[in-house]
Amino acid sequence: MEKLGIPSVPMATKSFADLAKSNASKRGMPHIRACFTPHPVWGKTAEQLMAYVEGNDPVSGKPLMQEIIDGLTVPLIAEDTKTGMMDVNVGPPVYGPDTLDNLQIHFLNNGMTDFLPIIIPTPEKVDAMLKGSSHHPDEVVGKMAAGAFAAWTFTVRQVAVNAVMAGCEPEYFPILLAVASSGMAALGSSTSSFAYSMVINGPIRDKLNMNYTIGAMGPFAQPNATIGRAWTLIGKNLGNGGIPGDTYMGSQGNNTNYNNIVIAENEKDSLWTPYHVQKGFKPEDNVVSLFAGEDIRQGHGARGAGVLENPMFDDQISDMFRTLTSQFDALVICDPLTIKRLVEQGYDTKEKLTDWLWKNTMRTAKDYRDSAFVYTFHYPRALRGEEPYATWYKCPEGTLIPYWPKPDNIVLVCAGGQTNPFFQVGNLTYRVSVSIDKWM
Amino acid sequence: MNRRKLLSLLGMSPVLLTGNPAQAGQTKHAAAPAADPGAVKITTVNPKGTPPSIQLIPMAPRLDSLDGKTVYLVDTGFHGSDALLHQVELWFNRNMPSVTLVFKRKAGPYAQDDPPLWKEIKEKGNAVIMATGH
Amino acid sequence: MNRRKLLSLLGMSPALLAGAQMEAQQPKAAKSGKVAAAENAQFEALNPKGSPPPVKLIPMAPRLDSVHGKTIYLVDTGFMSGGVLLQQMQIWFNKNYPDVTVVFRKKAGSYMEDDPPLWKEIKEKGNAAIMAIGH
Amino acid sequence: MGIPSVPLVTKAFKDLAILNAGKRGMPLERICFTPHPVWGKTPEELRVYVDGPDPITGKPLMKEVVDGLTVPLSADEKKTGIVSVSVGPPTFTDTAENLQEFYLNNGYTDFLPIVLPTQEKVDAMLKGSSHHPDEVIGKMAAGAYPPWTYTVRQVAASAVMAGCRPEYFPILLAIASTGIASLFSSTNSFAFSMIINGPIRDKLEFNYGIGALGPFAQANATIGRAWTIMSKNLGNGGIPGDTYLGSVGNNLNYNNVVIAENEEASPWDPFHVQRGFKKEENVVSLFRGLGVVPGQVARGSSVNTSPMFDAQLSDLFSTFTGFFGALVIADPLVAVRLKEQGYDTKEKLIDWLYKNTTQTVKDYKGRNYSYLFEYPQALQGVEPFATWYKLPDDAVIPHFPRASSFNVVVTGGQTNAYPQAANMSYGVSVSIDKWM
Repeated sequence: MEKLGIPSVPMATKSFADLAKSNASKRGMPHIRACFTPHPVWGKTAEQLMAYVEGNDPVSGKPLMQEIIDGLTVPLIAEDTKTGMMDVNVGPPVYGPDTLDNLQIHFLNNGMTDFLPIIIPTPEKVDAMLKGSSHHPDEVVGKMAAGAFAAWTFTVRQVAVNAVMAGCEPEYFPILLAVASSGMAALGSSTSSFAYSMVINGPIRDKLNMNYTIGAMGPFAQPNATIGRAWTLIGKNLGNGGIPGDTYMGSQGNNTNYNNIVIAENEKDSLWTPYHVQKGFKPEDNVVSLFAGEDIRQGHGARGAGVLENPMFDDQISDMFRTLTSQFDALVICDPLTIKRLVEQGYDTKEKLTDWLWKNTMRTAKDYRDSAFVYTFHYPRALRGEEPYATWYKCPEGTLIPYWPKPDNIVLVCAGGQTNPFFQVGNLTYRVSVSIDKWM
Repeated sequence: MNRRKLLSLLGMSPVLLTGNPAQAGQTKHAAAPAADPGAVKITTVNPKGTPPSIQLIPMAPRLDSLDGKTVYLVDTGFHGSDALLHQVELWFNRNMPSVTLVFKRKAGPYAQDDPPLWKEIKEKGNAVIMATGH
Repeated sequence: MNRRKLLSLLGMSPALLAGAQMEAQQPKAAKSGKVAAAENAQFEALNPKGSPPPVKLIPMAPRLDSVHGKTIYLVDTGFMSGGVLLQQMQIWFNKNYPDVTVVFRKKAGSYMEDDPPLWKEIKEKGNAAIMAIGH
Repeated sequence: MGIPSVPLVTKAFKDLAILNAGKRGMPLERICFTPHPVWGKTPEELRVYVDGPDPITGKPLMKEVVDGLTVPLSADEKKTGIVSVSVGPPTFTDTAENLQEFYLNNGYTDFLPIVLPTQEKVDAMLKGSSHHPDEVIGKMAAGAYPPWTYTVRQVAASAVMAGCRPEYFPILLAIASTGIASLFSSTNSFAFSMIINGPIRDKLEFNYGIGALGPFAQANATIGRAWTIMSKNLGNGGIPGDTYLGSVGNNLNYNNVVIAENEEASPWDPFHVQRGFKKEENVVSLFRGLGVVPGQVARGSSVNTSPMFDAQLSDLFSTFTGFFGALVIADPLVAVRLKEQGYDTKEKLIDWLYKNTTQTVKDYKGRNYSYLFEYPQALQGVEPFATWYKLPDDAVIPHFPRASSFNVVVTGGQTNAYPQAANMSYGVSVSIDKWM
């Protein structure tokens, strides 16, 4: 708007004060005249909102409307009309020399960590990490942003620094390069607090001693623990994500962001095709596949869960889908025992089960339209005639429709130690599979 | 946070923010590094708690043979252990018909003890086979 | 793992397990070297940050002398209830600045999407804009 | 008991069976193994197991069983007495790098980097509390094992390792004093959570605003992690195949869902006040269960001007197991909206949720937990299970047994109006002030 020569005043609620200012700066208008109303606006009556309008800006303490009119009419000063390019400073290339304790505090206090202790990335440690890949340290790996922000670029060396900090060994490095090359940050800026997950396939799982048996998704092995954590550090330091109030707006946060749900598939004990092979890779390829969405939950609450004689895991998984939003897909993690039982039931391929689940998990069109994000993201596509959303918005409220457009929206992966036939369900969407071998 | 602090967090040049030291600056400057400081040895404490001592339990004397004895088959309640013990029972019937078998499901959830059952076995039984795990 | 190894993990005394190694021993045999406060040793550490793109400064548009007699667009970006707030603002303008023409517009598409036709309309017909974001 | 016995265990539990026999004082117990799993197999398949070999020793299974009951005992098998268990020397000396590796490889950590617990750092941590370093403060076990004991000093070592500051120390002592481990031995993969209340939240700069449950503040990140490290080191928990058997694992065990209540923005009484503490007291409350789900997945969770959070929460609970409780984690915006709807106390909301979240008796009985844990109670006449098991299959009953199955806490940064909810039960609240 200002670019068009029209004076404008953005107005936001108080909660977004920091965000509005820093966003304006990133877009090149550090002195934009933003005004703020009390928070929230949502759910308030007309009378309450009139009181906001006639009251003060809670940030500046001045009358709101006076501020708006001043914002449109008070002449600009020299700084406001500045033009040109401005470089953003991220500090010197090396910190120190200093003691390890002081460096630990420095990294923590400057938002470069997840607030847990790190391995200090000394030049020696970073060099050792770089030996984990044949790629040149100065090669640009990719670009990353945590949302609708200008993306930052980064090199192999910068990924290595973060890998050291997370506690990774040099042999893990190609996985981190593969993850970073996707440009996907593990901390998205949305006000919804999203979860992230990665599925790792191929012989590298055993080479690195990844845990895919008992406690597969818990804190029981170094590669599972540190590779997942490194994704969050990469999101913060290379993608400028995870700054609360600026590039992270998740109101409540998500507890899975500490590790980002690292899943090494238990290919050995699974009776089904490994995930990367489904995606067109060879069994001997090493691949990391990334997911994003809401959460992961256990199947214990499903109808008929864990029944004694003949558990019907197909019904149970379908039942768990009742509390998923259609905006994100389903990632189902099955213990090998669960898979054995499903194969006995006749689901000898993943495709047979996803096909059944897709056909047999239905909801009314009304429930679909009333679920989170659907109005924001699917409705505009429905208006453009995109299927199946167009049909799902046209049909009567009581019509039963599937949760997702295709059976492919349901992903099955095997992990677990066969101590009990359990499964977990993530409301998570597949984004991309990246070859790890290319980064070796 | 005020605008200056927010902008400096972004790493914006002090040209725009006269007088405000950039936040992402150096740590306190210190002297040059000592020779190979990483090789210096330090001492750390063991974080482990104190485990209880273990009272060794001598195993019960074994029987000379099972012929004519009473063997209790105890089901601890995990999925499928009853079916397994039933097969064990059939095996004895086929191979050692002189053995008397008594099948018992342990009372209560699997973590709970069942003293009446232990008392009964002590009085009437000669040996026990317990099935756990699923 | 065999029984010896498992029991030694328990920390059971070697009396019972002659020959089994204790796991929780010292780390790699500490050679004589100096046991000193390595706390004070000095290290360098690399900056983990990526490279942000430079920011192109955008000069703000010249301000109006006053809002009297002008056309002001109120733009709703589509977040929860932003429209209701702007309607209240429209009422406020009618009451306090009756000579201001207030035009209410909801930005098309989802909140992430741009709406060039609207910007074009404001450029042609408007003098100033107020945009509501956040819920 | 004096009666010779042989345990039959499936192959998957081999390590566990041997270790447990050792812990119970019979390190050489004659255990026989069958293939895994037994569960879900036909009688014919099980007969093959019985007629076949022990998959560990390769010897015929039933010969092993009979030998186990009849072959005379060796001298070692007859041994009696007390064996003390070693956890290694009190200190370790090496370079910082080697020690980091040593702690990791010996299972002292959660496999993430630690702050090395040097004497100086442990001493500094100990200054965070007035309690004597040698005071024994509790006992902990990760399941049905003999519990380990520990002192204030031993808690301090784990606190340093997790990256905690000395000011956090009283919270860790309070948690350790409960004896509750955050890694539990069950084959289910349980999750744990803690709620922090009182002025200490601000003193320690806990984050209860934007990103409250995520990695955005040192207190939230390190105190949660310290619980897991304490469980490993002080309670001997978290050894896969031994004291940890969760088949699939739980991603929440890294941080254990630390929730500092946003008391200031909440329209309701803080959680510790509900539990009888004064507002100015500092309290930590512990929870255990299965996991956390976001409100975005509930029916009717679309953005609109009059959201019905009571109904959304109730819908969210429909895929919870009633064996654990329901912990509502409300953003302040959600709480304020609920208050406007008439829920001016947490208790009123709980009452509505308890009455309106229902299931059929058939669905209730069809759940494994009901059969395993609640059916035996029903047989003993414990209510409501006794009544529930007598009702016809199509009768509608509450999804959770009691109103006290529900708890409500408020946290978040008010950037959007969604709750989260945990399928977790309240355990205990402990004063932090007592450990200052």
